[in-house]
Amino acid sequence: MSTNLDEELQMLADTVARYVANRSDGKANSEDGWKELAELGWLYLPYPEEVGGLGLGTAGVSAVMQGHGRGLLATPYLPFAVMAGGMLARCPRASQALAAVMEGTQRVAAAFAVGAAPTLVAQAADDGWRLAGRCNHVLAVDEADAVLALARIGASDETGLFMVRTDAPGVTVELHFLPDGRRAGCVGFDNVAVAASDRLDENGGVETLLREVEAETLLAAAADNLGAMQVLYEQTLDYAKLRKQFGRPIGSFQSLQFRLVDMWIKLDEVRSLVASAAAAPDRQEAGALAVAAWIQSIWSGRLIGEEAIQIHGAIAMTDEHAVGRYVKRILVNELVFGAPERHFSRYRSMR
Amino acid sequence: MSTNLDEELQMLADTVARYVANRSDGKANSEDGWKELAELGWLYLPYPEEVGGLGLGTAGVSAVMQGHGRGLLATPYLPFAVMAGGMLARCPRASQALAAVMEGTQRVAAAFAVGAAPTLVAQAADDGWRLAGRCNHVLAVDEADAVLALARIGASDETGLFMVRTDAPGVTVELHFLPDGRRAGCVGFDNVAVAASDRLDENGGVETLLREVEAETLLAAAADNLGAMQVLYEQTLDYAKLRKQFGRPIGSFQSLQFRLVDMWIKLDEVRSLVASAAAAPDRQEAGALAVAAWIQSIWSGRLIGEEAIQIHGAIAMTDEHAVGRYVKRILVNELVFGAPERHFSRYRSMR
Amino acid sequence: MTMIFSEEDKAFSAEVRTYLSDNLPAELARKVRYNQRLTRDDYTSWQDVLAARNWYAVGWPASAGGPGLTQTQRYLFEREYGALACPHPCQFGIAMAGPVIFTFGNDEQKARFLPGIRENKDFWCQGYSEPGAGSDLAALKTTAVREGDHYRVNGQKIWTTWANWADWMFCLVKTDLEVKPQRGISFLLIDMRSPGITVRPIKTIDGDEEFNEVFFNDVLVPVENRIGEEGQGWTYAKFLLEFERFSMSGAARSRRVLSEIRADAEALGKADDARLVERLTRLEIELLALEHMELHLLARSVGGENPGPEASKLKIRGTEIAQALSRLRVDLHAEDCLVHSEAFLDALEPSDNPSAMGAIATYLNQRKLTIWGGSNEVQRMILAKQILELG
Amino acid sequence: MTMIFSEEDKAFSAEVRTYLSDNLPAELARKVRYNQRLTRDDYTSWQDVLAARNWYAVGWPASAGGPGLTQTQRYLFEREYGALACPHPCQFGIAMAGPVIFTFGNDEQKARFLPGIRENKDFWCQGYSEPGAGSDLAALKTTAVREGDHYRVNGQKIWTTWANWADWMFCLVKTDLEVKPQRGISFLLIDMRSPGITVRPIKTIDGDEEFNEVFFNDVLVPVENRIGEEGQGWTYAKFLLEFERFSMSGAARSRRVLSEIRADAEALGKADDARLVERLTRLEIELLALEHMELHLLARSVGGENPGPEASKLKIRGTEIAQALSRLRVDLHAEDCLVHSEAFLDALEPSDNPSAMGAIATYLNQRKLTIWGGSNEVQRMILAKQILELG
Repeated sequence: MSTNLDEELQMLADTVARYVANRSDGKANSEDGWKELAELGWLYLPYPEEVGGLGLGTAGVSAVMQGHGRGLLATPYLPFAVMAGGMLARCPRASQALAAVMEGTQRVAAAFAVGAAPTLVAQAADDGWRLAGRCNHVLAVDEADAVLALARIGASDETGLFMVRTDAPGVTVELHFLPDGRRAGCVGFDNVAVAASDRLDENGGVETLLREVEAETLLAAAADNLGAMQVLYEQTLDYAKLRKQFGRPIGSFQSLQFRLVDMWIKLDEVRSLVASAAAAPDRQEAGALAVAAWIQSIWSGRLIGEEAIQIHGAIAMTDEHAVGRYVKRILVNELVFGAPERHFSRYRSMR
Repeated sequence: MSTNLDEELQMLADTVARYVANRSDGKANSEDGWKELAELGWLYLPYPEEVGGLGLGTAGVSAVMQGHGRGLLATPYLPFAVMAGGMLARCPRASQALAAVMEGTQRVAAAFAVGAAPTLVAQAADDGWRLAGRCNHVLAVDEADAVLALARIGASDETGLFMVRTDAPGVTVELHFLPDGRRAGCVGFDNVAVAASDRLDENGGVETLLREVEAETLLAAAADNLGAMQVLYEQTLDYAKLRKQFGRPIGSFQSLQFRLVDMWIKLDEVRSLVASAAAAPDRQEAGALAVAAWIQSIWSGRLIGEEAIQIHGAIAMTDEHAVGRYVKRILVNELVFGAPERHFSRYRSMR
Repeated sequence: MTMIFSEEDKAFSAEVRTYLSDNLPAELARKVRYNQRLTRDDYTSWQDVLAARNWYAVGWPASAGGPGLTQTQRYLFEREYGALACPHPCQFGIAMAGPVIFTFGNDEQKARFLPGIRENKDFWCQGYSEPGAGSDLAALKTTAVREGDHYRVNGQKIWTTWANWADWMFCLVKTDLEVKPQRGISFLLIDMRSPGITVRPIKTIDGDEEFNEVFFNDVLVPVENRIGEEGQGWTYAKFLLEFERFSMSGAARSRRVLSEIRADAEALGKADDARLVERLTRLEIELLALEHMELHLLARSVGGENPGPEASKLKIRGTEIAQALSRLRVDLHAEDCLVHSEAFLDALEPSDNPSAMGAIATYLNQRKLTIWGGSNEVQRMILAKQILELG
Repeated sequence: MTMIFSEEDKAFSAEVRTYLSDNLPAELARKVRYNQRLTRDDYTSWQDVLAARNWYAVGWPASAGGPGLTQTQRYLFEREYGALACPHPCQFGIAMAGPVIFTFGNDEQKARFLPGIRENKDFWCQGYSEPGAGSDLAALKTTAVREGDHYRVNGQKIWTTWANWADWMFCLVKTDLEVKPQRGISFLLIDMRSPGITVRPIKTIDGDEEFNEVFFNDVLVPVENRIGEEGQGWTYAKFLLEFERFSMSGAARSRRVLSEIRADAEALGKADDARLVERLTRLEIELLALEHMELHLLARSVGGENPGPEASKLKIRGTEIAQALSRLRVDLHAEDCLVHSEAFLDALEPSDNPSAMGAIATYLNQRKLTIWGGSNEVQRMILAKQILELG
């Protein structure tokens, strides 16, 4: 890794920290947020220079996502830039779409879930394809101009990748809140007509690309968790030093000290795996590390979240207090991207 | 439950406590031990009055076995009186054999394991049966005059129950130590001739009896574990109050206090389930409780054992110290009678 | 110890079961089953059903106008009650204010307050916790200064469950700032309609509003509303803490939740999922152990022994198991929990998947179990000191 | 932070791998693989192999006669070493006595002791723990009274690993009873053949005899055997504690054990057992996290930052994982572990099932990991104080 890159990443981390500090209310308006991200150049950041990106790759994404977790940002960087953008960047036919995504003029949601088989079916038609089916929990689809969807081709085993405008006839969106306040939608496709040119894959091979993008997605989600649990740890440690019970700071009680130490270790485990996964030069190793980082981020996140509430006590049960919001963030991430055990076989196949 | 029985059980518990206190070296000679048990009348204790027993049932067995665990007694009360005797007491054809077992003149080992399918095959012969196969880890077989074995009848699904003298031609015993110092043997049957009268079941129905005896076995083993972990808990608590580090008793450190509390709760869970299982009037409920008591005794035993060593520190790592012997007792019990997960489906089928 | 129930006991069980299931409205049961939010009216109308049979103040002795059940009947009542999806009845009147009044109150106080509690006329809340004094009651700051026939109360309570619905509060206040905390605290009954009281609901992480802040600004409380001696409030509070722990295992409720989760698993076609079955079985056995710890402690109290501090073990394990179950429900429904609907939680809107819809709110809500009623850390401190005798 | 290894580093790895695997006797590897007991000769003959390449004192700087490896090379060496079933080399000379001598010793001491350690001529042991002073070194009682050119040593050490095999002991003794403990302790090197020393082996629960009691009865130790200043022993001991923790993750060994267990599972036809596979994967990911915590800490020390107290996290997690693996091996082999054979453990007798035969002894033996080298409780105390800054 060149020193140059190291420096760029350091600068990025500083920018992210400043950006998050300025939106510390945790209630950033997502629409405005997207424009700001575009202005900061972060929409160019994940993709290789060959396709017009900045080439900061997973290391850059990890820095941006840690900021998202830390600041509880609702901007859909993960589903739009990492998931949808990640697929587009791997499809030579999608170079125009990718360019629009990087400019921020087109916002593309990801109508596919990590580890799930396609829920849509594409039938060939004269002028292209007809898409039918339904995708649940498409993140931030209300902010998207289009969705990127996976569909099984006819009755075959082949999977195709399709770009569909959200205002296309036959597309319906049922929007709902996630338990942490982010939004998602169930997107229905009622024989939606898609032009042949909007099938973006090269007639197959989507699974391979998907596996790579899924690993990057899991790493990005792990980084989001990391940012969130870092705040939980810091706030809990600070609280334990200040809050008094029985005449002394609760952080002076040994059983609490040991639990705080274990929180710190669990945090460090995630930090180490995320850092290694983001920096790993070898694609196979990076993939395995990304999956491991995700799994560990959930294990650690559960412990740190539950301990953060317990150690804060009743105050953490209030809607106003930040602890609950961070706990919900990590919990929602887990349910969206899949519990640890669901990824065990993926990890074993990559290591 | 009659007050009379309650009183008898209380007297039994007192006798057990005195007996164990007198053999507190934990190195009781098993041969002598058996005679003493016979003299105390404990060999009559588990079986109903109808078959000549004292009718103290599982409650009585539980008291005797808690003493075994507490005193680390090597006398094979569990395999001989509970397992083999329990089967004999359920077979009308075995009344003579049972009488000899109760008198202590015949010692019968159990050549069958909880939850395992028969490993022997019995072929009909003119004068009875020929047994072939091998049973591993038959507890205390070196002290037995005979073994009680299960065998599949020919190529059928039927299981038969056979009594075989250990000095019968074709019987071989490979003796070995268990890791806690008790003894067991692998018993080989090389086409051993068994008289028709030594098949003790009524041509079938063995599985039903076996399931009852297995539940009683698991309860007895849970009681043995309970006795052992009670000592571990008491010794660890005492040690925590005496042993000083950093100028104060280690039991004054809060993190240690909480761990000792958790040991106490885990102990109480086993105590409660063993007591309930031993006293349950309904056979179905008693069976489910017995299995649950066994499972909980292993969960609790693992935690209490590992914590006992850790809290004692290096001293508990020595062969001379009692803690290690109790830990080994519970561990060997687990491997002999089966880890918790092996009994989950048994539990579900009985509740 | 004998665990066998008499024929009379069994008949009592059947009577409870029949009455409750005959009178539990289906709609209310559905709200409880799916962890939707209950209104004040949901509670009071159900409590009227109980009160009609004198089973609201179910633990009260006959001398206080209660049903005078034996300990065994109490246990059987709780078991039958927990097996059905009945709302958990509000405890502050029947299990806390009531017992303090009939144990330490004078005759006039008994005549004045007990009927309203027993007959579900008055809604009560508990004024213990303050900012800076949660598990540690010695740090209380709310003062009550004697002025003739009244106390003038100033200060603030927090985490006051249902203060927004309550007619009355029983309250710990400082009446003497000079002596050490344990001797300067008194126990007052405060009319929530008194001038100077402000109640502000606190929204919790599951979106509910059961907690409140209560502010006292020169609130005048008649001296005859003081229970027992001035300065003895600590004694009454301690009396209640042990009383409370005994009913805090929640085992019967957990047993019901366990069977609901098993039913959900079957409905989802996951009844053969090995990992799930294993977690369910594990929790079921842990719950069985809890139930039998409780039974044995009960049997000892029947024999005249007070459960005392040992009851803390039931609070610890009961809350741990309830939390594990609430987590298991989330894991079972996984991504189906992701749809958040306030309208569903308020039972204003149906759902195709009601079991999943309330799972996350319940998981979050249940975090309170190990915090309130004396945090589990405080319970462990009590056990360490009083049972294990560790210094 | 960059995790990428240079071509030179990779070449070094290959060199280590080749040398070790070419020179590791198959019989010795089998003993290590199956957790059989090693003899003194097993250790010293293997350490001779290492010393021949100057890789016994592998962590020493060139200035002390060591190979002067970079931190990265050190890490790679450990990784290659752990991947093979090599005996864990005796640490007391190379990792403890040596570094104290080349850091705090005088030139004469360096010349006298370092070659014997580096070249595996002298066998060392560590005299720290005493009855009543385990994790708490301030409570030491063994005294060394100055008499002219000698100290007269009286007292007792315990848990002294391999004292029965040792030529030398480095030892903490009290030289001043008046001042507070941290200032009255000195660091002595004691010839184990000195008159007045009695060594008594302690048999451990796994049947092994690696621990000893050591009694000092008027043992005379020349003053020139004292390292550094009188009364400064505490400083040197603290220096070593951090040094020690850094090498105590045991991650490379755990990685090897994990793959052995996986191989055992396949041999037993249990490679598809869902519960087993899940536990293995879980431990594998926990181990991966440990390895990467270690790598990042290493990368920081390469950058000049001393690992310091943070290394305690590696000790904690490394020992927890090693213990979990030893338990997993027992669970895998289940009833096959039940045959206990001293002859097998002493490698005097073969077995059809060697993996199972040593499983229980190893499980029991590994309990020591969380006790010695500063118990995990002490490690957590260090982290709480020094990293989390909790008072």
